[in-house]
Amino acid sequence: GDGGGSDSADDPIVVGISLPLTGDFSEPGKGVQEGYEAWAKITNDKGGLLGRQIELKILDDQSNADRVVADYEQLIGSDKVDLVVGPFSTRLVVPSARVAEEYGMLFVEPAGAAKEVFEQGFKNLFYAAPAVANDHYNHLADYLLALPADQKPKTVAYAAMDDPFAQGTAYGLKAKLEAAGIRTVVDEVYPPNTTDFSSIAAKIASSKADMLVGGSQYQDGVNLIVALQQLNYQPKLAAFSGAPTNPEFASAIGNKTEGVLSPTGYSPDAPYESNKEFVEKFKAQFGKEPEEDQANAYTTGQVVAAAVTAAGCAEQGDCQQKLVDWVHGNKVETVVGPLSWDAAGKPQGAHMIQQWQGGSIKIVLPEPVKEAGFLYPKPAW
Amino acid sequence: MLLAAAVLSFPSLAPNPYILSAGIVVLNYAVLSTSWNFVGGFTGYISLGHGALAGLGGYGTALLVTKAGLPSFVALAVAALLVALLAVPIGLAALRVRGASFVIVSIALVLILLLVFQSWASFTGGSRGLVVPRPFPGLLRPEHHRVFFYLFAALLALALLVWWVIDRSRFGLGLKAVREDEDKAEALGTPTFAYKLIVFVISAGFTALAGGLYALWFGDLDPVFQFSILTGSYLVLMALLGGVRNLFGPLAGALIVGVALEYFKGQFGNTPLHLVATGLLLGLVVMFMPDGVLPAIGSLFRRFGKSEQSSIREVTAAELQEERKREEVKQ
Amino acid sequence: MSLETKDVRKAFGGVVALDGATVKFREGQVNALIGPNGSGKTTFFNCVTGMIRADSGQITYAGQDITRKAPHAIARAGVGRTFQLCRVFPRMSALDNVLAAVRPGGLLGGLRGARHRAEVDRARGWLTRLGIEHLIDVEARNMSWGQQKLLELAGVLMGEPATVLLDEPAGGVNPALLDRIGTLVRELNAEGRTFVIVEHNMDLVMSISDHIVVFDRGRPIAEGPPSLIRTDERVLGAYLGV
Amino acid sequence: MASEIELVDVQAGYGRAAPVLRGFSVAVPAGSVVCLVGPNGAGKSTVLKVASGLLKPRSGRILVGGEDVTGLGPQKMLAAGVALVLQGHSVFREMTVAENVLLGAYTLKDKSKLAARTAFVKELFPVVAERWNALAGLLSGGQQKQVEFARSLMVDPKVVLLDEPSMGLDPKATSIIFDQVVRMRDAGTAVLLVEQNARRALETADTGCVLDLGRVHISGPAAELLADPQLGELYLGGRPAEPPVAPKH
Amino acid sequence: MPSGGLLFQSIILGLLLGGLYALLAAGLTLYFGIMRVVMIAHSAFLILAAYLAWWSHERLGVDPLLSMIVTVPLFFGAGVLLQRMLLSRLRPITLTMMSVLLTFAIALIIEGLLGYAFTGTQRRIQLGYGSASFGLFGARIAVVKLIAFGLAVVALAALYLLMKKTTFGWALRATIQHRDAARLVGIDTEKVAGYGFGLGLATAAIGGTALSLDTTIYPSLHWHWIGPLMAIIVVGGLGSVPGAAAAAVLLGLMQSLLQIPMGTTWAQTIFYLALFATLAFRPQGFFGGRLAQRF
Ligand SMILES: Nc1ncnc2c1ncn2[C@@H]1O[C@H](COP(=O)(O)OP(=O)(O)OP(=O)(O)O)[C@@H](O)[C@H]1O
Ligand SMILES: Nc1ncnc2c1ncn2[C@@H]1O[C@H](COP(=O)(O)OP(=O)(O)OP(=O)(O)O)[C@@H](O)[C@H]1O
Ligand SMILES: CC(C)C[C@H](N)C(=O)O
Ligand SMILES: [Mg+2]
Ligand SMILES: [Mg+2]
Repeated sequence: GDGGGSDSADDPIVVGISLPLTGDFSEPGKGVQEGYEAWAKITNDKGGLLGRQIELKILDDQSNADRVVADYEQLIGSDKVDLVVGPFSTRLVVPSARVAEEYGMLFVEPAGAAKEVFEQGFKNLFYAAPAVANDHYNHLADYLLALPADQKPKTVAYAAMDDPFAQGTAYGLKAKLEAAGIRTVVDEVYPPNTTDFSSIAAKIASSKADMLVGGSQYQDGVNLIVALQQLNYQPKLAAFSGAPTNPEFASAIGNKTEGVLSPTGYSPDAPYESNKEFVEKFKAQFGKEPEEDQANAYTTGQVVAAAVTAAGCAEQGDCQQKLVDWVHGNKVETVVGPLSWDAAGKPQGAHMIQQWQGGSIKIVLPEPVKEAGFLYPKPAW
Repeated sequence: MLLAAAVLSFPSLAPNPYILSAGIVVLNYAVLSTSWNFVGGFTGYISLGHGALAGLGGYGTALLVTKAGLPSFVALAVAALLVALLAVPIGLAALRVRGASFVIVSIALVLILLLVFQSWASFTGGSRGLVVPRPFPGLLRPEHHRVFFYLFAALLALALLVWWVIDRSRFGLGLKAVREDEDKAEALGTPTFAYKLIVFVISAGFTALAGGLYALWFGDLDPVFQFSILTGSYLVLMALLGGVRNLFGPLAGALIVGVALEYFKGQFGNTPLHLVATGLLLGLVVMFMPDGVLPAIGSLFRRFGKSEQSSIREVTAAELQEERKREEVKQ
Repeated sequence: MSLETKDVRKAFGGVVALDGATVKFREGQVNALIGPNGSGKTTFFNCVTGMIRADSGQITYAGQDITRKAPHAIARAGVGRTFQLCRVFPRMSALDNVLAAVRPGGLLGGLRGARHRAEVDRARGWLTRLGIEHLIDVEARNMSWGQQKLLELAGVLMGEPATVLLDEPAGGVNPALLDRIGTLVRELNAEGRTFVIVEHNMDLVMSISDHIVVFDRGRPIAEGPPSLIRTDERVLGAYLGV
Repeated sequence: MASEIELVDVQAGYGRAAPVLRGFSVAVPAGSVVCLVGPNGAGKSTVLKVASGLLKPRSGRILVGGEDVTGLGPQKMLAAGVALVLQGHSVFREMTVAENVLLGAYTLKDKSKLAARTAFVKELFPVVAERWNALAGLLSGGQQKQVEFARSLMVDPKVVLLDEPSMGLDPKATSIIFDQVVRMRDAGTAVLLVEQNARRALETADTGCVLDLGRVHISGPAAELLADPQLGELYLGGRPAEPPVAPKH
Repeated sequence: MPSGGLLFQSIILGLLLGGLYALLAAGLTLYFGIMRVVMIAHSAFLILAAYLAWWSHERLGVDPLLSMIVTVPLFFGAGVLLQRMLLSRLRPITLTMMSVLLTFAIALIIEGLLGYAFTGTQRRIQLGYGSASFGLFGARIAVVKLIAFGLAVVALAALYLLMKKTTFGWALRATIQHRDAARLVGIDTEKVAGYGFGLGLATAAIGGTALSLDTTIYPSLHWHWIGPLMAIIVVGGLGSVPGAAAAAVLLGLMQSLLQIPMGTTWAQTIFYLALFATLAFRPQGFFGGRLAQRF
């Protein structure tokens, strides 16, 4: 973009993004990139926003919090982009949101799910997904607590990555189960770079817990499951955040997936109107079905687009406040359903629960959207 | 002089706040690598762990602001003092060993602090990170940058001044003797351990100041980035690249590496090849300019001058004796 | 300043390097310490200067117990030494090598400029007296063996120690120069400095020393003036080997 | 008789600095000892480094047994029959005396000779036998020199270059070394000896050669040099003591 | 108080882990103790080998163990080249320090290239026998862990014999201790030093393959390994292969047992605590010896 002032009709709208294309978060980071690219292409194919084409300017922050700040600094201060949207992962969202905030920019983000994001007093931030991390398992908790007393799991083992998002999911569930008197027998936290899970697995296995809850991103979940399989541990229920929704999950754990649970904010089969278009065009563009990360990025784009269309402007300066105000006051229809936010930018929905059954992952909770019945206890893996 | 003028006029010349913030990052690197050079340059103890000291400064400042409610800059000073104090036991342990063992200890320092700051979440915020309140809450971001630019410049000037004073002093000569041969220095009456410890503490203090100032400017702390070997090694790279025996070596190195990192990022933005480029740069320096850029330039100029002198005497023993005899007669 | 040791023992594993060495060096004299290879002379120096810690025994200097003092403290008390496998600061010029021996007094003394005019002159003086003034700007690692040996000696003398311990000052030094070093030692001794010299060059030892201590297997077996030592049978048997 | 080793008009130096050897020539016939003396820093060690292949000469030639071997490295030189014992200390410090001595026979093809030679050096230097399994770096200075010398005796080269072999040795060991030099000469070896123990060395040597400023200052039969009073004063250290060089500042 | 079963299981896991540590530390010991080179890039080479094993399994469908047929000689050659072309050109006085930086640079380059070739995604070999295990007195032993342990034992024994029993080992040590003197006894120092380095890297090839059997790999994983490995070689006594092996097994065992009461993160601190304890009480290491400075 060449200066925020000019918004002549043939000037593209430049959207600045920093993404972890290398480093720890590179894999989900690429998913997010695809989502943004899909959004730009689909929107542009339909004539763009306010009649202007969308142009993405993507920088790589190397999964590094220092870099992500420098990137947004550059995008806003030097490249003078018209809009910015968020990077991947809570760890990078928090510092980058501050830059946007201090330049007065609207900041919709696809991956700052942990509650910390909403405790910073940001006024311009919005998380474009149905629920924050702590609420991901709400439907599962409801289901378990409604079981008859003799079927309810009595003991649970928790293992969570030391990461705001992963811990948020596991501990959200833990708080609810503990409150209902379900005992915690193992509570392990491991650093993000852990690769050897045999000791944690040994602890879990020896506790013989009825249920296992893993607060995982992806690979850590896989490693934990393999280590548990090596020790021949067979829980009645196993739930993991992140990992099981990944396309490579099944083969990674030797296809012994039957019964594994996972929360998700997105399903390609969801009935929302824009989702059909998204899935179809995404497939055409990338030759595969979109995943949660792609969908979240796409959702982010949808929210921004809605605000821009409503406010009738897209540039730095006063326009940004108009956009922020609009998002605060309105509900947006997205590929993950209708979204609205509280004052801190926290979405107000809940995640669905999926379960691996017969070699594919199906939505089992909540009742109204389920694709299959809940399998409990889960078969041996 | 020229340099000072260039640094001071930078904020008004910087075309946009981003360039200014990049300038701050480079200045921060310059302060850090100059601080590193107190230990690395004088005593030859290569520490890959200075990133940890900066991290401690940052976390110290942040915790003093958030937990103890101290005003930002008081917290900064107190944190730097605390880190300097903490450097005494660290130095007592680490400086006992030389050479490669010291390198390993310094790496261990980073890793152990990383583990502590990650695990001790109730105090440090763990991997959730820690948010540092803004010292000047009312300030707009460009203004904020400008203020911090001058603060970093002042800190750099102070660090350079102290380095210069030590460099030309007897204390400095003693430190250099430690670098060359510690036992010999000791035998000549240099209290080598005390010297090393003092300079380590000074270095730690400056490093912590830089780290704390950075925390105040940046606002977010994450243990993974505060306690990283990579940061520590960038400092070494910069100091080495510029020339560790040179007052302005680390500064020059910070400029070159800082700009190079930006450039590589621009060139190879979407691939990890920027790591390769950094690695190659470091490798080239080690192989071809082990004394640094500034000395390399210096010797280039000298080579255009006269050729190196032989250390061999130019007079025969007989002539020498004649000469001596004459001198004796004179006396 | 008299240097005395009482029953000093030092064993390295099974090897007893010092076996109850009780020695008294005369103040204000040129003392020599001789003995066959491996008789413990260097170990003795190392214990006296604190570079290694004796297993037992006591070392006193000028009436002060220095047995457990740090090497630099002993050096500051006035004991300077050279090393047998000579040690210089390889990447420092001859001038800096010598200047490094200047001991700053106190903290502020440490901040004084290292190249103080008077000291540079003094350093140059020492280099000249040892015949290596032409090397003043040469880095020590680029010097020949003998040049390094002389440089080390210059450095130690620059520190103006009251007692000078020299470990084989003649090793590898040109004989013509050696005569001058001998003269130098006598002159400095006349100024009041005490010397303890470990040396295998008997001509030098006999010509410059007032008092000789002979070591064998970690303890003194004889001592006295050169005239006496030259004819002592134990010495002839253990050391001179005639 | 043809010289076993000959250096012809050698120029050599370190790095980019001005040359240390400025047209130096020497020849050592088989079965003779040539002794090189000269002030510190005259270039004696440099001569030996060039002759052994450690330092490549800038110009000039090196002949061994009449063959031009200029520019060969130390390994090839050893194969050609030239061995050097370095000045200062060059034991392998963190290896045992045994390993040090046996490494001396690294190039020995005929391993059957090993036992005999080991026994020989053990007898020659008792300390080698006594401390056979001790780390060499822990020996005293003189003991290390003895181990080094013992190491060099494990092979029998045609040319032996010795750089101050007696430095740091007690009188007994010094005598052993000089005896050994004589034995080598008698066995037909060419010995190029650098010594600061100049009078003793010249007494053993056939030819003396005074090096100064990187050139041959004077050379001739050892006995003649010894007798020259002026040379004595300048290079060999004279009995008559000089008047004190009084620094009165 | 943990149950007896958990304790026994943890001891087994600790021993298996310690064996792997021992192998991974062996190469470091070689460069560091014998050649005075601080080889920061060793763990980067480990990861590289692990990637090659992964790649041959993933793309060529061969068992990762077979990849060693190629990687071991390849790494040996790479080590020789590395030594000849780079490390041997460093000045001897500053070798230790400069080698830190040079090998650091190499580590960055390897990490970058791995990231370029395979992306930053975490990878894991999916083996048919990946989760197979058998019981032993109530504990379970995973087959892959046992294979890795076996590799470690064989490689270490071979290395030890090579260093102690052959003249090559002697020549290598001599070369490092006094290069000129080594040349003068007829050792081809260039070649010997190169081979020594090659040997170290060959152990990295074996170690990396063993590693790849049962763990996730990603390009920056080597940073995670370098700390514990460095600690192991210091505790074991720089330069002593048996010392490093003993320290590795001991620390592996302690880490595994400490995880029961302390959790994963804190248990890792045992490496650094052991490191500091070693330096404070026995700087020459607890198992191997090293020459003290002589005057
Ligand atoms: N650090 C050490 N470890 C083991 N043994 C040692 C150590 N230092 C000295 N020794 C042994 O102690 C004895 C005395 O050695 P020292 O160096 O004192 O002898 P010296 O009298 O100086 O001999 P020289 O005339 O050869 O220099 C020798 O046998 C030596 O091997
Ligand atoms: N490695 C080196 N680099 C540069 N110059 C050197 C080096 N070694 C020696 N020199 C210089 O070369 C000259 C000759 O040195 P060399 O070692 O040959 O002398 P030398 O005659 O053996 O003296 P000494 O009797 O002291 O051993 C000296 O002036 C010395 O300063
Ligand atoms: C649901 C995910 C996209 C959230 C993300 N993993 C985070 O760390 O916050
Ligand atoms: Mg001695
Ligand atoms: Mg010499």
